[in-house]
Amino acid sequence: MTVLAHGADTRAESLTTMALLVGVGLLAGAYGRGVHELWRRRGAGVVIPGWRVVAFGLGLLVPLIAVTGPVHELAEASLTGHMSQHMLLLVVAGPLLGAGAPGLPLALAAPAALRRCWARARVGPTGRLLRRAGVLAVCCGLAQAVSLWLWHLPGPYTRAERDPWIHAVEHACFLATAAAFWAAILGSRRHRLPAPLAVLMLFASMLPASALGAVFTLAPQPIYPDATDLVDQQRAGLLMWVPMDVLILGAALALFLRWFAPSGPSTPADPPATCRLESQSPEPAVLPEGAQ
Amino acid sequence: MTERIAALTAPDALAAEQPAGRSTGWWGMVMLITTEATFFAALLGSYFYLRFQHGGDWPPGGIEAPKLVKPLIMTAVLVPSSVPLLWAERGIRKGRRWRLRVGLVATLLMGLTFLILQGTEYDEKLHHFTFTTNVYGSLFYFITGFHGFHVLVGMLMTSWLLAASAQGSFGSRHHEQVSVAALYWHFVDIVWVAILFTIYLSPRL
Amino acid sequence: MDPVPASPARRIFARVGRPLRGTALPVVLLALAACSPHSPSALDPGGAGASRVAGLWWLMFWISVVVFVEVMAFLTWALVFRRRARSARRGDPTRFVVVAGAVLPAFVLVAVYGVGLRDLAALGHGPDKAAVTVDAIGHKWWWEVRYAGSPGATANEIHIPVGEKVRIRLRTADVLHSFWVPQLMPKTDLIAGELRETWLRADRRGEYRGQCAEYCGLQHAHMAFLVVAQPRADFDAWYARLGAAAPAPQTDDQRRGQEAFLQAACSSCHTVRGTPATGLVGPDLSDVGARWSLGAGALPNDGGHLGGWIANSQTSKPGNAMPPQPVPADRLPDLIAYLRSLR
Amino acid sequence: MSATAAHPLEGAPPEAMRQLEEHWGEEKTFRTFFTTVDHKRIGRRYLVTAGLFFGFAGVSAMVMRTQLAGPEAGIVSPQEYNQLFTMHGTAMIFLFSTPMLFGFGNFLVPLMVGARDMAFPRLNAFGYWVFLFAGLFMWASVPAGAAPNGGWFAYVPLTEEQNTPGLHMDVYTLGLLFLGISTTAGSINFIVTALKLRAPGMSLNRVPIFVWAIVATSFMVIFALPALNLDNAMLFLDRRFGTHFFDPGNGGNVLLWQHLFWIFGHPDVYIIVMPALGIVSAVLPVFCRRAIVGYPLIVLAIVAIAIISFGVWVHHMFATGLPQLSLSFFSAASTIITIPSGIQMFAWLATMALGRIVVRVPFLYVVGFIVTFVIGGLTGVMFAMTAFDQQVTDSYFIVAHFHYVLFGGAVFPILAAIHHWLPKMTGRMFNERLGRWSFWLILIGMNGTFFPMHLSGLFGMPRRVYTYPGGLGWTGWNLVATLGAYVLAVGLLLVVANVGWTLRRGRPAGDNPWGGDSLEWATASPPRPYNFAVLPRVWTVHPVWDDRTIDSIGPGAAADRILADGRKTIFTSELDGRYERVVEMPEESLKPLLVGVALLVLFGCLLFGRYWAAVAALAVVAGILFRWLWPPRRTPEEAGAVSR
Ligand code: HEA
Ligand code: HEA
Ligand code: CUA
Ligand SMILES: [Cu+2]
Repeated sequence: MTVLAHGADTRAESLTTMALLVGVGLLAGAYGRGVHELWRRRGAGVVIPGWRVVAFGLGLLVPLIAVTGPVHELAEASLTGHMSQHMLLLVVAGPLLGAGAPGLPLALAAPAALRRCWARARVGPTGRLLRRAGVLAVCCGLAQAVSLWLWHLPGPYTRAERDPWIHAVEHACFLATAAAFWAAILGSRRHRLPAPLAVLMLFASMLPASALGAVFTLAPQPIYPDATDLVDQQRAGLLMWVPMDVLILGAALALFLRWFAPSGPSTPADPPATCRLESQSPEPAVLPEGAQ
Repeated sequence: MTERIAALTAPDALAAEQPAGRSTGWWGMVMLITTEATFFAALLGSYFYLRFQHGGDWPPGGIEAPKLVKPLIMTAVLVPSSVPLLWAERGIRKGRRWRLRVGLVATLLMGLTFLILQGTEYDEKLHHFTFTTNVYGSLFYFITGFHGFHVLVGMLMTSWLLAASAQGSFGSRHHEQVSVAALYWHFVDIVWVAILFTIYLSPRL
Repeated sequence: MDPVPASPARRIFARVGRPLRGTALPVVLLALAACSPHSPSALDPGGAGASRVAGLWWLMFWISVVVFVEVMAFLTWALVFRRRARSARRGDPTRFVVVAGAVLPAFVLVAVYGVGLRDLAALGHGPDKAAVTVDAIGHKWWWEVRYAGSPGATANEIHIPVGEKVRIRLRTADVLHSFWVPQLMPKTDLIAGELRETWLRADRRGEYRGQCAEYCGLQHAHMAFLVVAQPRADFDAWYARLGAAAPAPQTDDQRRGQEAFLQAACSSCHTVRGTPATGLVGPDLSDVGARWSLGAGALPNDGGHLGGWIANSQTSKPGNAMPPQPVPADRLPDLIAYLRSLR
Repeated sequence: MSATAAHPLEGAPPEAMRQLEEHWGEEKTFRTFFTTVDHKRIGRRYLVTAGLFFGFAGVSAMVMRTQLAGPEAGIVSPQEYNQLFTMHGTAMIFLFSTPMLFGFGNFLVPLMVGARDMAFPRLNAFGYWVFLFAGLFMWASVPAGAAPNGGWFAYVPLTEEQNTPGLHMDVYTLGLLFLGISTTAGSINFIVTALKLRAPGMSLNRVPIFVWAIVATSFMVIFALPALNLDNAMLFLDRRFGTHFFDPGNGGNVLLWQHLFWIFGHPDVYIIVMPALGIVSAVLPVFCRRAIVGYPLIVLAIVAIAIISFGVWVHHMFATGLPQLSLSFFSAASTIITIPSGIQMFAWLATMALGRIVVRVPFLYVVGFIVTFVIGGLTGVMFAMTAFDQQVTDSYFIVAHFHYVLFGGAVFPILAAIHHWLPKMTGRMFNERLGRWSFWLILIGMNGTFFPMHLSGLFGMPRRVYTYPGGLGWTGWNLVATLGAYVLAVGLLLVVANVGWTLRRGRPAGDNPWGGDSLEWATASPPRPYNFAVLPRVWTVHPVWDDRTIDSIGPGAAADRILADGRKTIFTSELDGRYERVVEMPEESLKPLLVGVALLVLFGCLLFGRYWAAVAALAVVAGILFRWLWPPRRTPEEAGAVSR
């Protein structure tokens, strides 16, 4: 879409790619170290089960796919491509990273000084408030909504288009807020919302995202100055709208069912032939002939 | 059989002296806030909808984008006003009534300052455009005015707490109404941030 | 009076339910519809858009019949055999519920959705380059009709050549309206402040009744119009007349009528091309004598009703914008004669 | 096992019973009529008031049908007709369906979850008064000739000042804003009641489906109603103060109204139907004499509908010319929403197929519901296909659809509920024969009224026309519909007559005439003011079919579930229903009524443009609320103060 920007500084671009690689590498290393530490102390797969590790690993791969290769090309070419990039980060990488329950391992891997700070912050009054699953989830949800809206306003969006560094910050924002939000939904049991609340939270977080999608899809003019293709914009809007909704609906229902079904309805062993509390004369006084 | 009956009719409350769990008041307020938040979300959503449906210059009709200094000052007044309230609430949990009163007064004063600043802001703006000028004017005054009304309601609640605390109703055992009213105030604060973003920052973005 | 050949016979039995011809139900339905040969029935399509939708309808209709019968069969079975059964059965047949209530419907729905999408795309496929472009402008409560490239205007009547996709541009002068010709094309709303587009293609000649389908106030009931599909040659002739001046009065009473028209308040609201009457409030009257109705479907267009309409249109279409006209009783016949001559 | 083993009222010792009676009982005096906070009285009032509004709206419909019986009829003028159908739709949706179902919720939810009242009894009373006043506020406009006339969804710009001058649409906007207060208050109350006041042991997966439905509905209200309120507030400002939200000439946008309206409006139709489906799930197992099939699936379906219904609103705007791409999305979403309905439908069918069916009037209405709702649902799915919808939207085909789902989906279950719970509410049994007559008349009349509308719609008849020309193939069908409507009206009047008969002549019904499964059947008919002498303990979804629960309210229950020393009930934990603590419930009070009256004055002043008086009324509201919530004076020790 913007030929101008990306032709100009391929250098900046390769630098951001390197930054990304370094970031992903650092995260992977830290997470791995934390998990290793945990498994060593508490037994493999105990605190952080294997599937969470896998999820986190996959989650780290996604941004690599999203900002390089064909997806990148697509993103350069059209708004739709660009939105698919965002969606990869928000609805694929986010839940995967969140499911990795990265809080504990990353904290463990941090340098001692940082860890001390962290521990102090955790027990302080604000820390305790923020650590409540509900508060945490609301904050992360808000942060995700705000970053979603902020980066899609014409100003920040075009600036990100022009400057690879800003673009990188944008992506980092999406990734971080989405991961944090999903960690509150799918993360470790201690920091996770109870399922019914998670369903509500998911629903509430769906609204601003859908609204943004709606604005894109329904706008009669191009929203960004240098994009002119209306159909492209509509497709982009729908891309923002549909996958998010579908993912959230699926996640909400799955969470709910998982929470609800196993404990199951405890039906009485025998549906009683007559109920003990039944009145003496269940037959109505008058019954039409042959009504039975 | 008698054993079974005894088991089924036995007490449930096992010396649960301390009130456990959330109160109905808390849940009621959370639900009220949820629905109000949805209202604001719909309102701000309508703002963006109208903006992008309108296309072209925004704000339209030669109205200049709002200046930032005053709203930032207002933010600096309103958002921190939650802090004395938190402090007051924490105080009354420990039974410190003076902290409650001082905190409430501080919050009230900050809220009042906010409203006064908003008044002066209107005073300036009304020279340039009113709510009948065009849709931007309508949106601007409706959104900020509606929020201002919420601040007013929040202040009424705070004054109510203050009055009730003067009568001596609150202490470490009875402070539910304080926490519930405080929730509302925090909500009004957070909404302001969203409005700041929408009305004041987004036209520049 | 009719600019087109006599109203076409509706080949009801032949046309409708084509995908499932030979089955009894559509025939019955249509026989019922056929109470009136003039029914603007969506099941009796006369053009491309509507016949697609009619096909979709019959598909969904039969699926619905199957689903309904299935549910009823279940219900009846239970009511017959489980009533006064000795005891209730145990078990929680969750799998049955999921399969019958979710999985099977999902298959059906996906299929129908596919067909529906195809039809939606077809409806959206307007003319790439239309030979005829019509502007239909909704007013409370009548349709102003203009043709791109022609200075003329008419009201409540749209002439189109048979077999061609005609582009229709829709605007409203006041509130929302909706453009609907059941036999030709589904609806498109007229949105205040915006421009909408649709198209029409009639595959057989004839008159197709259309009506405003969005509630637009007091006289929403009387906001009908007629689409007249005619062979290209007839259309061209009609089109040529549209651009020309209205016919000059021929007889004395017509001449007196014109005078009265121009002197009275009429001309401040109505236009008659080629005369000093250029009002824009009401419909252009240059061809009023040839139109199918008065007041957008409120009254048949004949001398008697025209007189009544002029004297006080508020009795037959209360609330319309035309105030009662104090035309002296002796001038009224002249006025009628003049207006009837405009065709 | 003797049938009289544990009469529900015998669980508490006589002394405790006397105390309960003293703390909860209220004499039926003139004063307590206005001050009561008893959820059962309030619930009954909701039902009667909503029934009254149903009658008004029904009579409007009968006038409309009479006008439409033949072409070019002149029974009513266009002005009158337009007011009639607007008030008919508005009242049926806002003043009848939801309040009626909320009435059942009010009566039943505390009983079903085993509590002594709603979580906020005074708020409950307040909600009723506001509903009553808002309803009267709107209906009063009819004799005044100033009734709303813009259709129940009041599209702009028709409803703007320049196109509809006069009070008509101000009555609409203000009336709905006023009513919204009641609906929101009621919803919050339901949610909190269901979260905190459930009987010990009633974890969320043992909550009756009806309660689930009411709670999901309430959540939908919480999230959907603000959109309508915002819409109405903006329209009011546009009309009265010259703002430009919907004025395209000044940057506004007319479609904004539609988006906001339907973001509310679509969830609203499920707000109406969901408690009704809950009623079906409550009635059906009783008459099939077995547990409902697929309880978790049904609850899941309820949650799914609640979520999806927020994503389909544009299907009401398919003809507005929005981008095709977005239409196909909404088309898909509207298609998907049928699946949860299908799950529920087949769960009911399976329950019937495995049950031992006992046919009584409530069950008949459930059968009527299934027949009609499936038809309505199937036409709904047809609209989900955009191309077809564009053809039939705003035609009588739509009118047919929504009456099938509204009458079939909501009114039939409401009728089932009336018959099912009338014995509980009044302690008397209705007349079965009369009930069957009314059922058949209603079933036939309903289909006779609304089935022909499918045809007239397909044959091109638009809705909201006060008359139509003959000779278009519509006349016969309209006549049939009108005749059907008369049959229907007779059937409904028989229901009213049956209720009257029950009240005066009905045979005593006993506590559990149907052998029902949920907790409301484990107490007296009609229930005592405190509902349960012993608050029950719950182990299953069908507690009354469970011996343990019956024993838990039998003789010898521990005092912590009797709580006779005051107006008290129990809080349990939100998710798993563990006993938390005992709480005091508020006494009756006049303040809810006073706030209601002050609000009525407020909205009246707004309507007539007396804005300063409105501000004064608002101050009065605030003042009363100030007193209402005023905490009791406590000594520092009581309050737990450690410093000044
Ligand atoms: C109680 C109210 C209620 C209910 C439950 C529904 C249910 C549904 N409605 Fe309806 N609807 C209304 C009330 C309701 N509606 C109203 C009031 C309007 C008009 C407002 C106005 O304009 O004034 C309207 C209008 C309306 C429209 C807009 C029409 C228009 O204006 O152009 C659409 C379009 O998609 C629609 C769709 C649906 C669908 C898909 C369902 C589905 O939920 C139905 C699902 C149920 C079933 C399908 C039956 C049971 C299922 C099975 C037996 C399984 C097997 C089924 C299949 C394989 C298909 N409805
Ligand atoms: C729950 C909703 C509901 C219900 C039950 C009904 C019931 C009926 N409806 Fe209505 N209808 C709507 C919701 C509903 N409707 C809506 C939303 C619209 C759209 C409005 C719009 O376009 O804006 C509409 C529109 C509508 C139209 C289209 C008008 C038009 O477009 O021009 C018609 C036309 O025939 C109609 C007819 C009827 C009839 C004959 C009944 C009958 O079933 C009514 C039968 C009832 C009675 C005859 C009353 C009986 C009396 C009693 C029971 C006494 C009770 C008294 C006490 C308890 C004291 N309705
Ligand atoms: Cu124009 Cu209805
Ligand atoms: Cu809908």
